[in-house]
Amino acid sequence: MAFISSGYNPAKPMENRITDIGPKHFEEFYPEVIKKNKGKWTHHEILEPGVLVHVSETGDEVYTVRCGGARLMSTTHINEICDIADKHCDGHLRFTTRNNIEFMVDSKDKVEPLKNDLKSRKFAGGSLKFPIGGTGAGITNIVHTQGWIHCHTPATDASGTVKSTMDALFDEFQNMRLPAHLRVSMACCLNMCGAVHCSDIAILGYHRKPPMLDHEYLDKLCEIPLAVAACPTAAIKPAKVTLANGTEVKSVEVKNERCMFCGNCYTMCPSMPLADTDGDGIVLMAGGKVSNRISDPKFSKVVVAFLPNEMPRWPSMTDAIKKMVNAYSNGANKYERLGDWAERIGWEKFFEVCELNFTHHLIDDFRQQAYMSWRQTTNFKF
Amino acid sequence: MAFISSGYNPAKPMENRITDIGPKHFEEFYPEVIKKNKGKWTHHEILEPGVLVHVSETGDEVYTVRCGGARLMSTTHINEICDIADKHCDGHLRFTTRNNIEFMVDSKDKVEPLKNDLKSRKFAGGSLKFPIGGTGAGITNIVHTQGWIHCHTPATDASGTVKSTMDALFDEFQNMRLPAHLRVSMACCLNMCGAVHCSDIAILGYHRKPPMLDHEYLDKLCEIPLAVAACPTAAIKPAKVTLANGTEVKSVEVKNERCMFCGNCYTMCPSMPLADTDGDGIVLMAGGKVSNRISDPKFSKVVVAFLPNEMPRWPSMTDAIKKMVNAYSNGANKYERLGDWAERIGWEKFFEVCELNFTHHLIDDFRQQAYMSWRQTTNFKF
Amino acid sequence: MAKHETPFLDQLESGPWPSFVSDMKQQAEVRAKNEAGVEFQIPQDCVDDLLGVVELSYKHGRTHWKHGGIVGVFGYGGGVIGRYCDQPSLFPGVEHFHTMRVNQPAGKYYSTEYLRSITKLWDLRGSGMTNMHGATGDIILLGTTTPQLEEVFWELTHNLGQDLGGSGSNLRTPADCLGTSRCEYSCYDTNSLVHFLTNEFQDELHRPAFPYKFKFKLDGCPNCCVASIARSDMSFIGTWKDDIKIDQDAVNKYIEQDPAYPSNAGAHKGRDWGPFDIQKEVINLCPTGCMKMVGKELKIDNANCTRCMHCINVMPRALKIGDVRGCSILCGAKAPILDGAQMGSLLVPFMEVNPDNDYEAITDLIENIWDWWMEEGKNRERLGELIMRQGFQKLLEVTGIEAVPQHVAYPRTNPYIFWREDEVPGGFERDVVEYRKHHLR
Amino acid sequence: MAKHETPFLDQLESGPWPSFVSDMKQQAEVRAKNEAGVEFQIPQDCVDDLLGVVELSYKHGRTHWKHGGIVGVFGYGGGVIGRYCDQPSLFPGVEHFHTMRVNQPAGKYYSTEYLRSITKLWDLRGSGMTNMHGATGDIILLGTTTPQLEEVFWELTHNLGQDLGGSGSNLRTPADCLGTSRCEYSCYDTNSLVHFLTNEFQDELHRPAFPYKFKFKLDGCPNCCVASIARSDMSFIGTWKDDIKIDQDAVNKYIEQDPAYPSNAGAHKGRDWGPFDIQKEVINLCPTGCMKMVGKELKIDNANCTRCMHCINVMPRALKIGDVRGCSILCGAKAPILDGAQMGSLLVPFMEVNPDNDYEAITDLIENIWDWWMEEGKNRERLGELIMRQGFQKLLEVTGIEAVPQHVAYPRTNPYIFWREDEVPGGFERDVVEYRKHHLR
Ligand code: SRM
Ligand code: SRM
Ligand code: SRM
Ligand code: SRM
Ligand code: SF4
Ligand code: SF4
Ligand code: SF4
Ligand code: SF4
Ligand code: SF4
Ligand code: SF4
Ligand code: SF4
Ligand code: SF4
Repeated sequence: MAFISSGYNPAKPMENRITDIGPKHFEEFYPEVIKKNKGKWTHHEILEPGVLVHVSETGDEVYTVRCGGARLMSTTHINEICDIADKHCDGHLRFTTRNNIEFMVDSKDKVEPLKNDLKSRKFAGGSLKFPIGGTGAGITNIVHTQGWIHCHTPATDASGTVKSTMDALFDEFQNMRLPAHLRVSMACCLNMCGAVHCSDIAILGYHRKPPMLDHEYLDKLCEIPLAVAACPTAAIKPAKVTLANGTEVKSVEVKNERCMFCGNCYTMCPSMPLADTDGDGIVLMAGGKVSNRISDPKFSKVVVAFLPNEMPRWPSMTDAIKKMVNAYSNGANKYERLGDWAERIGWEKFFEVCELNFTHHLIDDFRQQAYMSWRQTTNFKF
Repeated sequence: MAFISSGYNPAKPMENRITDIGPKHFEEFYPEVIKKNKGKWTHHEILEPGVLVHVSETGDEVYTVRCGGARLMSTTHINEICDIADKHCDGHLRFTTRNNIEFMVDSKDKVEPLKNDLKSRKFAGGSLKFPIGGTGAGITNIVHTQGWIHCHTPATDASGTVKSTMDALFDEFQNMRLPAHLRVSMACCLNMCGAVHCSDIAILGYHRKPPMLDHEYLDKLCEIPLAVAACPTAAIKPAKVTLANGTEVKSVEVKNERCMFCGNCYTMCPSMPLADTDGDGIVLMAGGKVSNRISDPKFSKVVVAFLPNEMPRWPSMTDAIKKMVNAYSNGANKYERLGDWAERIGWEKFFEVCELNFTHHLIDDFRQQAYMSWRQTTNFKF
Repeated sequence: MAKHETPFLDQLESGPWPSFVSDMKQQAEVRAKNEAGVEFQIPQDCVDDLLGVVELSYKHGRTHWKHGGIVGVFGYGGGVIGRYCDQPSLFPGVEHFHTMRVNQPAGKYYSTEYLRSITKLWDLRGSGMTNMHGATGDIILLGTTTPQLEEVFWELTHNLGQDLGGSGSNLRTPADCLGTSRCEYSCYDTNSLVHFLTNEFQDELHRPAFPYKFKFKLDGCPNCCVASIARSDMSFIGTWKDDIKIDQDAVNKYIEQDPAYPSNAGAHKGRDWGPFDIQKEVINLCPTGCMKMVGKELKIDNANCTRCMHCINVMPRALKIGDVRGCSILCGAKAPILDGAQMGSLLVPFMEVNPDNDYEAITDLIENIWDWWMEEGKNRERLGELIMRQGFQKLLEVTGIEAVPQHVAYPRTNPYIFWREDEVPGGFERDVVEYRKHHLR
Repeated sequence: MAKHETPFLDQLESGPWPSFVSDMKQQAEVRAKNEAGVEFQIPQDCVDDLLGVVELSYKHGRTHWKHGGIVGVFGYGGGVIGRYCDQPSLFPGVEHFHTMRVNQPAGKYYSTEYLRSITKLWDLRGSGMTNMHGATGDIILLGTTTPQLEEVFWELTHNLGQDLGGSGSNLRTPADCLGTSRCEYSCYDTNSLVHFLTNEFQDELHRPAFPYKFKFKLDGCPNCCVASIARSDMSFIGTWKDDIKIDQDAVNKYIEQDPAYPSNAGAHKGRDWGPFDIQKEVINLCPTGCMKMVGKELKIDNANCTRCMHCINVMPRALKIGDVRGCSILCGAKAPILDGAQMGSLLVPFMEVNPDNDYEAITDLIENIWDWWMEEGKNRERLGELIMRQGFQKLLEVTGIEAVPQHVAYPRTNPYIFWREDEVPGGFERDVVEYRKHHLR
């Protein structure tokens, strides 16, 4: 189809250029009831899973219906969201920090019609378009990353692992029967764009083979000193290599036994790819949190060193996750986050009740602070 | 006086030589009641400060009277201890792991005469020879090191700081009125021969000036590569130096701003002394423990970055220690060790109630694990 | 008819959770039919090819995207992530497939009017696929070709009044929780501050001058709903300095199990946890043990409260945040590359959040930190790593903040103190000859 | 008359605590008078000069001892610490002033006969000053001259049946708590094991073959009265595997405040802490929360007990250690030089302590660890530092111990797992040409 100009003139890029205007002002987007009651909210209640009411000192109320969704979203789907908001919410809506959609109405009687509308919508394949839930002591949407949809470094897919996990945990999205919030996060490589390092349960894509070396092209495509410097374990050295055809080229050498498969070299140099069908897969972490409630925020711990990529639904992964969620649900006290529970019963019991294997991989050996994770006491359970 | 030969012949060192026979066998030294009831003890009681009874399943009892003492001990004093043991204890006694002396008798009626004897003995200068105490929830003898009595690297004296501290805390040695054990330890440099790194309160000698360089002699007295390698912060470099008289010698150079005054270089090279009247002094640490009771063993924390050496009684040091002991005594729960108390109230409150200054020196900046000691939460008290 | 067979992906259409595959198929079909008559500026079948390339990844267990080249819009060093397919002949529709990061509004509130203007633009000039939202917070417009980048930017700025977000060694798009807009716990107006900071630092957001990326996140209270403490080089977390406000009548409503006073505002309704027990659920769980009931009155020893939010979360109608409000500022959070993950470390226990002076205290602090990091930070060294390398003291020094015990969880366990020469009487220079008079060799 | 004026030290004679100054003065006087007619083999006034040199240090605030030269007894690489005064002309009596470390008996029990034989020897051949005991455990004979070293050694071995202890890059003198000899908590006979290990490893104790020092310490139970967990490269801490034995009648005696059942065996008698409250003082303080009262019966869920000793310490007449006894073994404790202090890390959760087979399991483990450390340890690298450098996994590997969750306080927080090639299907070698078929450059 024909090129349509926006008005931009490539020959004079600075002509009429507008820059540095920032985002739209939020006030334009507030629903009326929000604008009016901002800073005046006195309390809230979760009426049922996915439905909240916030009450203002003015007497106003705002009812919020929260829906899950794939974060990967088509414009068609967004337009449908807009249709709903136009119909029920005076043309306003918001997204949460975990990629749920929130529809807000200013009186109770508008809630049921909205809910019914949302529940009625399904994709052709059968899945719900707008499942209501994600509030309170349950599981909400999974914060995640690009995976095979868009990134160059993933060791697994993001959207697929998330869909599989949310299907497996769906009841917990629509119920509030866990001891506390349980946040699941996903990142497809250890750049950890999903910030899985502080989640109750985290799914992480991980490589297990050192980079391949595309010697013929390496020096052409990469800056060798940058590649060498990129390696946190100093596994990479510059080297001269003789190709099959006899030519000698500048390249690098990798000390495989020092490699921890972080992919940092590949970030700096496309001639050092790590991806491998058998090598790549999933690490599961658990016990992290972000809130300061009762206990301090804490890092997630590696609880399953590796699971292979089992496309398209990663059953071993969802199994292990369900085991953790169930054991936690049965064992923890009200208000107790997964990591606090694991610490209370002891990690040795965690592995027992979650029926997970402990292997030497789970013992820290990275840098000196690894020491802090070893057990410096006789206080342990047999 | 005339040389008296033991029988050793320097010309034939191997003649009749006896080696590798180890220590004496402990059974030779057990008091009768110990020999008979070893492994059969059913329980014990601390009858009063310094006096314990252990009861055996055979019905036997052993009464122990524990006395403090300077660990630096003359043979005259040891002979006096032997006199007492001969008189009351059938010629047996023991020392504890904290350098107290334990006199044991096998029946209750022998306790009072023993105690009276012990109490009656004083040094000419007025101090007690055998103060009874050191049991239970109080302060016992201070584990300590050589100091100016014998070592080449101390930053303070050991015996003098200990004497001053024990005088200041003497009531706590003879009473059992603290919330729990409170162990004070002392080490005169950070080699920490007194293992002060896990004590409720620790006195540590510390240098604050980088090594002096005795260039003229350095290469003669030291192996330069060993001195260079000794430095944990890589502050030392080999260097050529021109002396006042114009001769050029091999020596080393110290990057002062990288020096943390550990003295490791001096251990390897006598031409790099650190000791300095103004530079040297005392660091106080607190909150460590060794037992696994209730909480895990933990490291002491630096709570006073520096106090000058105030000979002969270090009043600023004993003041700070007393402040800590008093605040602990007033604030902690029964069975609560000092470190557990500090953690419960928060270190910010510890400094407040102990009336100690917090300075930037107390923030860790050594190696990456320093990070773990910073506060990664909004949970703090104003 | 789908362009590519997708037997693997098809299996991800079942199950209750919204299927991204179904949505992509719907989008592919909408584009194929083009009932709206859009003059697509990038391949009409790009979503078909996206399905195809992802299916291939499901078969291989490997990504089929290459390293992005450096593409972007003129004068900006961020906002665009270049991306090319490594099987362009199989999937020509996604041969070039760059994303554009569009700076989301504070609190992520939208009008449908605005959203529709975005979808319209993206249908015309991009794949029509998005992420709502990226993990940093941006609206991610997923997939377009190089020539369209400037066009999209022009339309955004001229017609939508909307700028790009960050990428590269820039300030990244700041993000916030919804704050006072709809939350009674919020100690300051996160939406206003995030909007202000974003605009104040447009230059830093768009033009790479930093050693590496830099993130702000703003949480209205210690519940941390935008996870600032884990994911931002500087996090601003609302807090208060005075007492928790107590409504004793409401406390007793909770104790009496009044149905309008469910524990934790109803968050645990899905299971029968037994009747609410204030002792067990609030007082005993208070991490500092600073609460007690005296008769029918709840007492809080506020000097010992760490404002962890637990009691307030459990009884929001009875307990309210204090009135002397501001924020705590923590520095250095980041993901594990390279030296391990960090959470933010507390730098400022309490700072006022004052729009009336343009948040002067906050912007001053930011600028001091940036000056230091730009001076001392190595290439690809995050603020947290610089703090680790040069020490927390250095951070205090460059920001002119005095050390307080609040800065540490516990004081150092090693005595390795680096005394400065000016702190030690007599300094470091000594006279070895004089020394040797008293200490023979 | 004192040889040197000691105005500083004199001030340390007052106060209740035994004065080392008074003792030294008494000793100086005894030597000066020499009523026993000893033929002193080192200067008679050495204690006077010791007082003098220490006084000078009190004046200067600096030590007056020099680096020790390498002195010792023939064939041994340890047991003697050389020491010279840096002001020999002022204090000729302590010009040479070496210490000898004499291996203490297990549990530090003594007969007066033995002690007198030591004091006699040391009056003759040394300063008559000692440390009872050194921080590692030895009897420290403080101060003699080089020629006397062999003489003392000869007399010790020939007449006293007594060997030296350790110093240098050797095994150091092992030490123990008194164990079963007088403690009802002891889970094994520490005295026997420490004696056995000391004799079994005499060679390692006397002849330097290690990268650095190495220490054993043996505690009979987790109370850790010899502080093994903080101060020994290998610590052996008694423990049990089965249930805590409960005498319910005795429990009720404690509850009823029977005066023969004081809490914690009377350790808190000095203050009125109010009547004993089993709930508050035992059950609520149990770190695992595994105890409760059911009517008049105390119940312990032993599977969740970590054997921390608290309840047993509080009620020793009611609660007793279990019957399946052995020890936990922890590795790597050390003082802060160079890389920071370490406590021991748990290597063996439970090991039998079996004299009938010469403690085979324990000696095997020790030898595996030493083989590794001697092979891989750098000069002046303690075991703990080697474990840090090569990883805890390596320690498991060389000792043939399987990883169990007991080894960690918590699993690793970083995913940086060093997979070995043989653990990954297909290994590490790959074919880039084949790869490029599917992934164009
Ligand atoms: C809407 C949202 C903020 C936003 O700007 O979008 C939000 C909103 C609320 N949060 Fe949150 N939180 C939101 C993400 C978070 C996150 C961030 C995350 O998960 O990435 C956290 C940190 C989680 C963590 O620690 O790992 C978070 C930790 C909390 C907590 C602390 C819970 C805890 O037990 O630790 C509370 C307090 C509570 O639930 O009582 C809380 C409470 C609330 C309240 C009750 C605040 C209020 O009065 O309105 C809101 C509704 C609660 C609910 O959903 O049950 N919010 N909340 C976010 C919804 C995400 C979603 O779609 O599910
Ligand atoms: C005699 C001695 C062992 C020896 O072989 O010499 C010993 C003996 C006893 N200890 Fe100990 N402990 C001895 C050093 C230690 C040490 C080591 C140290 O301080 O360097 C510790 C570790 C301290 C620490 O954690 O920092 C120690 C921590 C304990 C504990 C745990 C206390 C706690 O609250 O954490 C107990 C249990 C108790 O007191 O109920 C204990 C209990 C006991 C009992 C009650 C054991 C028994 O049944 O006989 C003994 C008498 C208690 C008393 O003195 O109050 N013993 N005890 C040591 C006496 C030292 C002294 O002269 O004062
Ligand atoms: C005598 C004694 C202190 C005392 O007054 O009791 C002592 C004295 C010395 N120690 Fe020590 N250490 C003594 C127990 C300790 C302990 C405690 C223990 O063994 O339980 C430690 C801490 C535990 C440990 O081993 O880590 C200890 C950690 C050190 C260190 C630091 C080692 C490290 O790896 O961090 C050094 C430095 C060195 O080896 O160069 C050291 C070095 C020294 C030297 C040899 C100084 C030197 O660098 O040459 C001291 C000789 C002093 C002298 O003139 O007599 N000493 N040393 C202790 C030995 C007596 C004995 O045999 O019973
Ligand atoms: C799009 C997004 C993931 C998503 O699906 O949402 C993303 C995608 C990428 N991130 Fe990220 N990061 C995204 C949020 C994050 C976050 C989360 C956050 O900001 O809260 C983190 C963890 C927090 C942090 O900053 O530490 C994150 C930590 C990284 C890192 C590791 C940085 C570190 O210091 O440890 C890298 C590696 C790098 O910079 O080379 C990285 C690199 C990348 C690159 C640019 C890959 C690369 O090396 O070139 C990814 C491009 C993917 C693509 O093809 O589009 N991304 N990245 C997120 C940005 C969207 C947005 O603007 O809203
Ligand atoms: S986590 Fe890794 S693979 Fe996934 S989007 Fe981020 S950089 Fe790409
Ligand atoms: S993957 Fe990481 S550890 Fe391995 S060579 Fe590359 S940069 Fe180094
Ligand atoms: S602590 Fe230091 S100064 Fe004191 S005895 Fe040990 S090595 Fe010597
Ligand atoms: S004192 Fe320690 S840090 Fe300073 S130069 Fe010597 S070895 Fe290095
Ligand atoms: S962080 Fe606090 S203020 Fe912000 S939404 Fe969450 S609960 Fe409300
Ligand atoms: S906010 Fe937390 S610390 Fe403060 S009173 Fe409430 S529960 Fe306790
Ligand atoms: S460590 Fe245990 S067994 Fe040994 S003396 Fe102390 S309490 Fe008794
Ligand atoms: S030993 Fe410790 S953990 Fe075990 S029951 Fe007693 S108090 Fe609880």
